Amino acid sequence: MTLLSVKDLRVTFDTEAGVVEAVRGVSFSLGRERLGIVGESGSGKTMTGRSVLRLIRPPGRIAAESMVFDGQDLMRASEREMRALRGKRIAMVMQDPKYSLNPVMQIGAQLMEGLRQRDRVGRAEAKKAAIAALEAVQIRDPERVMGAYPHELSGGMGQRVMIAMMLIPNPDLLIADEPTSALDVTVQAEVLSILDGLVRDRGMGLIFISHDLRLVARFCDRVLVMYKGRIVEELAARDLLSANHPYTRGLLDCLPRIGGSRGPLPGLDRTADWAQG
Amino acid sequence: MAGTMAWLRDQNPQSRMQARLGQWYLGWLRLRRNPLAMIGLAIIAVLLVVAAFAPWLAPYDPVAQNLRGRLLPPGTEGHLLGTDDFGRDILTRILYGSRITLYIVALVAVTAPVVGLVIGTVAGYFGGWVDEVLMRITDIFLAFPRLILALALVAVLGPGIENAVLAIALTAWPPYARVARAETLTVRNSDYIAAVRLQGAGAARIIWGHVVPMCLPSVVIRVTLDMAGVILTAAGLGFLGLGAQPPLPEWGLMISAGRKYLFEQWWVATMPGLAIFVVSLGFNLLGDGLRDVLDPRSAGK
Amino acid sequence: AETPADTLVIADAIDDIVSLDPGEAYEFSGLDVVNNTYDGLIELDPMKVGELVPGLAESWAVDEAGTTFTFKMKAGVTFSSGNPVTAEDAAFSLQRAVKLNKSPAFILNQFGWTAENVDQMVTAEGDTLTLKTDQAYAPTFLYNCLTSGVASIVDKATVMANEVDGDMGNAWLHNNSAGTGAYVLKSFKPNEGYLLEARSGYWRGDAKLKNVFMRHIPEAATQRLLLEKGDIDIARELTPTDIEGMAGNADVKVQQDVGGQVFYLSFNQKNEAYKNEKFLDAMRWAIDYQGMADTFLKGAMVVHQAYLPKGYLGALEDNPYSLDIEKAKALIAESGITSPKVVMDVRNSSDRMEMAQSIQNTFGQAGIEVELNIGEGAEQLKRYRARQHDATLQSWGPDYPDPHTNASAFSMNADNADDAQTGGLAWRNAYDPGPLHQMTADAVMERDGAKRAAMYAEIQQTHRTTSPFVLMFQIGYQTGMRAGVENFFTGGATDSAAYWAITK
Amino acid sequence: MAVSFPFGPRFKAVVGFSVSLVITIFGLLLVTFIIGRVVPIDPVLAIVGERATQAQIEATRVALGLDKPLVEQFFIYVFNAFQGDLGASIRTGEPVIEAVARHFPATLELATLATIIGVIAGVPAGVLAATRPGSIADHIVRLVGLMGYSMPVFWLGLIGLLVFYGHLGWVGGPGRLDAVYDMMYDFEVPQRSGMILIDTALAGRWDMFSNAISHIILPAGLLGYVSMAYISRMTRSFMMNELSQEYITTARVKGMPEWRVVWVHAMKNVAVPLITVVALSYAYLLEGSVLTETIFAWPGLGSYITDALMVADMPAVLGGTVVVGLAFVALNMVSDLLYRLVDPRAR
Amino acid sequence: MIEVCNLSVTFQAKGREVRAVEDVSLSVAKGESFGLVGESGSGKSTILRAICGLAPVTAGEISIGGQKVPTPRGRAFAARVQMVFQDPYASIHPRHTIDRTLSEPLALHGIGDTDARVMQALADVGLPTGFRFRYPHQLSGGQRQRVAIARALMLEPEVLLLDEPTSALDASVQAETLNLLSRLRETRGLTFLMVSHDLAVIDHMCDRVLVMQIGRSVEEMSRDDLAAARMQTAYARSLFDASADRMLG
Ligand SMILES: Nc1ncnc2c1ncn2[C@@H]1O[C@H](COP(=O)(O)OP(=O)(O)OP(=O)(O)O)[C@@H](O)[C@H]1O
Ligand SMILES: Nc1ncnc2c1ncn2[C@@H]1O[C@H](COP(=O)(O)OP(=O)(O)OP(=O)(O)O)[C@@H](O)[C@H]1O
Ligand SMILES: [Mg+2]
Ligand SMILES: [Mg+2]
Repeated sequence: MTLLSVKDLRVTFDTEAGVVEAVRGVSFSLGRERLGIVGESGSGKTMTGRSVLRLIRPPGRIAAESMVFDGQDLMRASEREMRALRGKRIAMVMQDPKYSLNPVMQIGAQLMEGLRQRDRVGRAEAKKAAIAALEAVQIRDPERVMGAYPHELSGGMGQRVMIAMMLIPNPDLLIADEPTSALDVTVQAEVLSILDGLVRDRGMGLIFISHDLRLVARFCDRVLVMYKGRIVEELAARDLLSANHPYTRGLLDCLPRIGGSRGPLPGLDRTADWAQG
Repeated sequence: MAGTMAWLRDQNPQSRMQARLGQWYLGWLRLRRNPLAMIGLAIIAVLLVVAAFAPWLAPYDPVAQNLRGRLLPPGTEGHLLGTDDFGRDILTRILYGSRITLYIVALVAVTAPVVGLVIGTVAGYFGGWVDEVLMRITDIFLAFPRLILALALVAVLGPGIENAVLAIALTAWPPYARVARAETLTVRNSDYIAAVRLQGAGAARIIWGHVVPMCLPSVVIRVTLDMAGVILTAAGLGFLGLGAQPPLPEWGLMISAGRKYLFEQWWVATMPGLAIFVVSLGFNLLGDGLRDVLDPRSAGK
Repeated sequence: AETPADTLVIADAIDDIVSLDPGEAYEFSGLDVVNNTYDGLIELDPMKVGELVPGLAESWAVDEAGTTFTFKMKAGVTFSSGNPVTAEDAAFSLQRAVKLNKSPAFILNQFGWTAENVDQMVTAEGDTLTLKTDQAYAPTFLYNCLTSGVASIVDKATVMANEVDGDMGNAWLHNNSAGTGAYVLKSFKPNEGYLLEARSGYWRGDAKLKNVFMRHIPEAATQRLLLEKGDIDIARELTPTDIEGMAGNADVKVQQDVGGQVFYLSFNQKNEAYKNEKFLDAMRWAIDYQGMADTFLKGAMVVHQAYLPKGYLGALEDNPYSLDIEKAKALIAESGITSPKVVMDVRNSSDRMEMAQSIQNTFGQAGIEVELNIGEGAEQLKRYRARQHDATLQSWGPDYPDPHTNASAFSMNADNADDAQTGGLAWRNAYDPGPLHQMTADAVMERDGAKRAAMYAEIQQTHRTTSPFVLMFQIGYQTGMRAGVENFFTGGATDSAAYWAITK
Repeated sequence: MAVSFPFGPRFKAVVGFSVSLVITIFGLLLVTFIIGRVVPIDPVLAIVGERATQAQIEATRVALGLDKPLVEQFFIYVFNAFQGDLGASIRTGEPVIEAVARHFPATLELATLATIIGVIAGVPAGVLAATRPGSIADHIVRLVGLMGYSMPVFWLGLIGLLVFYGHLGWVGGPGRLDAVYDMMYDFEVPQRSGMILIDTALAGRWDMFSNAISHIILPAGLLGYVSMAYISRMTRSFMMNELSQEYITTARVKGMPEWRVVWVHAMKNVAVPLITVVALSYAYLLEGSVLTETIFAWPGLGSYITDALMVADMPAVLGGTVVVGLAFVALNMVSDLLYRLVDPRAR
Repeated sequence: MIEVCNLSVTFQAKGREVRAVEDVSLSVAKGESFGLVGESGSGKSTILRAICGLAPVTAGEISIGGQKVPTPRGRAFAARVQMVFQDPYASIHPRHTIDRTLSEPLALHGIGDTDARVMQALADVGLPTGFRFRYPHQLSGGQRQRVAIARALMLEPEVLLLDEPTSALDASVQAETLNLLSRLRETRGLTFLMVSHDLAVIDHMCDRVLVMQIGRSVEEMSRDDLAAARMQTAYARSLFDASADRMLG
């Protein structure tokens, strides 16, 4: 069944240099599955993810024919209704943990905030939930981390805290924006298996944003490939590595590999037809 | 005209000059969108024009007295803004006074920020004991009530407008030094500074060529915002007999002379007060607008 | 808000107070307090201007030789402590003032009294006080000097009880009073104000109002507002503008008096040009005396062209000079001085700067260029005392109510050498008064009052036409007060303010 | 390997801080001393007056110790200063430290109230403007703020006095109290702090308290406006900066209501630089806004120093200046400590 | 060409001591390309910065071309060794035009013929000459990194220190940049000391690799050993395994 369906999503920015169209007519739908979004930097992945939460800051504007989450059209929902959904039912792991955590609040407070403020959960109980969440993302000394400030954490720890924070309320839909880019390869696998478990066992929907095509190919069920705000290709993840679209191909081929040839790496041909318009 | 614009907006300028002018033009475009800043700019432009053409604009001699026609209210035949206690035309004096105000503002604006920049960047760049010493000195100067420090300096140098300006400048630099230092601290460990150091550049060159340009916007913004304070401080010194000397039509001096007539002949002090207010507001509006244009944080990427 | 019915609230600038010890107080505001908390042997009666009346002495006499004066003390007068006033107290008070040797001590020292000999020169026996002088001065000279604050009688027992380190109670008297006056000092805070409380049993009859509360409010505009709102009863620092502005208000009234200060312009005769009589005369005709007095100085200054203020023995009443640019130009032409230039030192107070600007303007019309050198008072005084000025705009206040005070300053100069350092005004301007010096010295010894007055008149006539001094104004007091306030005396040119007769 | 030093880095910081504090105070004294000596106003002449003889002048010079070598004079000055003796005023003969002790509370009271007004009005105004950039509210806040910056304050004070006291009678006039209360204050209220509002409240004299309020409200409101102008504008720019940070989006992602996003998440970060701003504006008010004090006949330190300046009473000027400087340094210290308290990165 | 012997670097940060590099030795032959890998914070950048005199050397020796490096490094050093930084957004002065950035080293070393050299440098890194008077904010990340490389080459050094020159870049731009670096190395005979956390990148670019972990060197191996997964230590193997998907194809 569809959890989220997006039709003709557009995100525009009015800037000095004129109107920038960050997302131009993106449509997709998502069930209780793992949907990957890949594409080069600036292709509109983050903006697409944020649009679902309607959290694009001015001067950005969102327009869409419809954006239905669990039977509710998000485009027509009031700000109040959106707030009820955010965090609780739709959560998003932010891209850069260094800037996405409040620098003057203790990690514990930030973790428990949702429970305490929204769900009116008692302090002790909230703390227990927060520690459990930290343990779930492989943080070794959760008590200490609870009392720490963001600047005292490494990038990888920050990213895990971010994930824990978003998973605490058990959302129905999780948008994860490059959730593992700062993680050591070993921890990365752990985190992915947690996300995987949630989708499988709880039927959570997952939008997994990444520029790492190989990772997405391994981890996701379906993949959207974005270029300059459009979806150039939508395909099953297992087909990704054998994709035929020249853009997708280009993204794959330009990565060096261990033991590969040392000749020049193939680049993207941006003069081709698909790259225009 | 259109050609000039296109030339200015060219993404690939052909010369340093074009690049710089293009930058200025972009800034100007951004500034132009801010109506308040444009009002400020207009006020300052008017100030400049008035100062330049005071003798042609003013209907009377600014110092000639006429005790029979003293304290005439605004709107009296021939005296748009009335006359003061010596029967001098207030409009005329305000027009001439703009020259003095501009002179003071200009002199302070070219001295204090330079001193502050040098001290602040040097302290910030070198750190350690250099920083410690320079910042202690800055603190000491900062801790002094401005007027008293200015008095002492004028007392040493002798009264007069240039010395008053110098005194203001010398008391005005510590905040600039602080701003510049703070900015330097954020810059000095950046990779682009490391890169020039790696190319063998010396401290002086790094500070002047690479650190100062980064501090300049914050300092420029502060300077425009401080001008109102400079005008008022100059007026205060004039009042103490240490700034402009009578019968010069300096606005602050005019206010202090007109103070005792405020309740009956309100215009004597109010008109120069309004002049100060308007000009200060002009500088403030412009400074506020410049902040949006120049501040690297708000300018964005 | 209304002031309390039994309290008089006054606003004034009292930042000049250095001390409230009568042996030390020397400034206008301080002497006002002394006048209301102490009395002297001889008093000036606020009701009868210029007349000497008995104070704590009932009667007095001088011997043939003119060097021994005897005073018989009034009986039954008490200090605020309750102690009776005796000749012993009187002798102690004068001896104390001489021995303290504070600023006003010179008034007494003029009679040959020094810290060493004053115990012999001033003696008490029973109810009689005997004063000896070193020369036969005009008796009026001594009597006038005895009316000044420094000759106030203090309560010996109380003062000595509060002595610290041999200061004869000086420190204690900064904040307390020990006199016979209508009021006692309850509190004093420099630059903020003081509170006087009436005592019972004042020998002139108890004060009408229980308290006098003085608030230091330097800003004239503020004083005016307070007065009009009824928050104060008397405002003493009003400007002509404020007076004009209050004209329509029936709740307030203005009392006009003259004070003792005179304002003058003087030229340093070390500059040869200022020895040129024609040039000096030209400048006298190039000042708009009346114009200033009628406009921005209205009520604050009265035109007065001789150095003895009105109210003094021998004061001149006429004002021969007025603005006459043509005459001034002609005189300059005659003088042979070409493109004359004057550098005028002016203090940074607003009335003086206004005067200076007016003079600058009219001098300019007459062809004399004026450069103003505006500065802080003490700094300018230093230049003046060192004879470094070119010209200066100054004021002079008499030290005691006798003509000699001004005459000695303006028309005596025993030694015109740079290192003589006599400090007199004539010396400061390098002015050699010639025969006027001796005439002034003689006048102070003249025992006939009427003759003495005539001598001063003659001296001043010559002085104002030949000296490098241009006397311009005598200060005026304009006191604003609530309509109900009666009997406030500012003290005029010779005395200090009196509060005890005031009703409201 | 961690070095186990009993006091640790915090102790080192405290020592460094104290050393720099002492240096600053010493520098302050040095500069005031130098000013006192280079000003060509002779304190002796100012004391003895116009009529003094040369002998009296010399005697006074010796009495003041001005005949000693400069270095010796300086050390005497410092020595005395550290014992709380800043010399005696030339005008009044009163020890400067006593005069300052009387005048400072008045300034402190005014400056504190003004700062409170400035913060209470300025912070919400700045936040309002920052959360709706470009709106009418934003423009009004900016303009009102800029006007406060550009206004000749004493002029506004005179007008305010004329209107609110003169014409409308809504507030008390110049001075800290009506004359009636002013007389009583010295005798009937124990002066614990020298600040009338506090002393009368402690003594339960509410009649006097409300009278004091009616007097202080206008000057404090005026200075509060100026301080509000500064604070609102800085708050606005800090807040806008914070609101554009990613962690704000994170808070919104969590579904936090807007008030919480602004007043808790952003405000905690805004508070960090704002502390310095408030301290600075407080310090400038403590320096005494001389003209306001003069107009409102407020017996504060600012007008004390300026009055002294006018008559070249250098010991009073310099003594007052040292105290103001110390207040400034102390405030800096407090704001520094607060800064460390609210910003975990600075600890 | 580059000799680093028993290098240790210790930072004093807020009273704490951070031992960023401990007892690391390496040597790079002339014309060789040497790689440094390891997880974040393992001290890779610090080694490069220490060579350039931008980090405090507490022990050990550094020599270039057989000579011990002087402190401060001075102009002669600058002419031999240059560095390209990790973040192209932070390593170019935001208020200088590209022209100024590129001509600065020439001015510093008193080299004339500025115009021609700047144009040539732009051409060498494949930037259109029209970009000469642009400001950095008018360039993309990849273009900036090219400018940074051009700047490093202005003085025609023999050694280039590369601190993760592509980690801030997109995959496709990374490819372009790596190609550019390879080409330049070939044509100019440069010696590279390159840092990356991406084994694949290192493998693509370098002849030999040093694996680092928390400030210490763990294992040095040749490219062939790496490709053949012949590593001795567990840490190096875990790194390799985690990067295994790089080999998928
Ligand atoms: N405030 C803004 N003003 C103008 N353009 C913007 C703004 N924010 C984003 N954009 C544009 O929107 C486009 C899409 O950005 P987005 O952050 O979604 O990219 P992304 O695919 O997430 O890239 P990355 O992999 O670097 O995170 C970019 O081209 C960017 O230039
Ligand atoms: N200036 C400094 N002051 C204090 N510690 C520092 C400083 N620079 C680096 N460090 C510390 O030194 C250690 C090594 O840092 P370095 O930057 O060399 O790591 P890296 O291997 O380059 O990591 P990355 O892959 O994240 O760039 C880190 O723990 C870091 O926190
Ligand atoms: Mg993104
Ligand atoms: Mg690194």
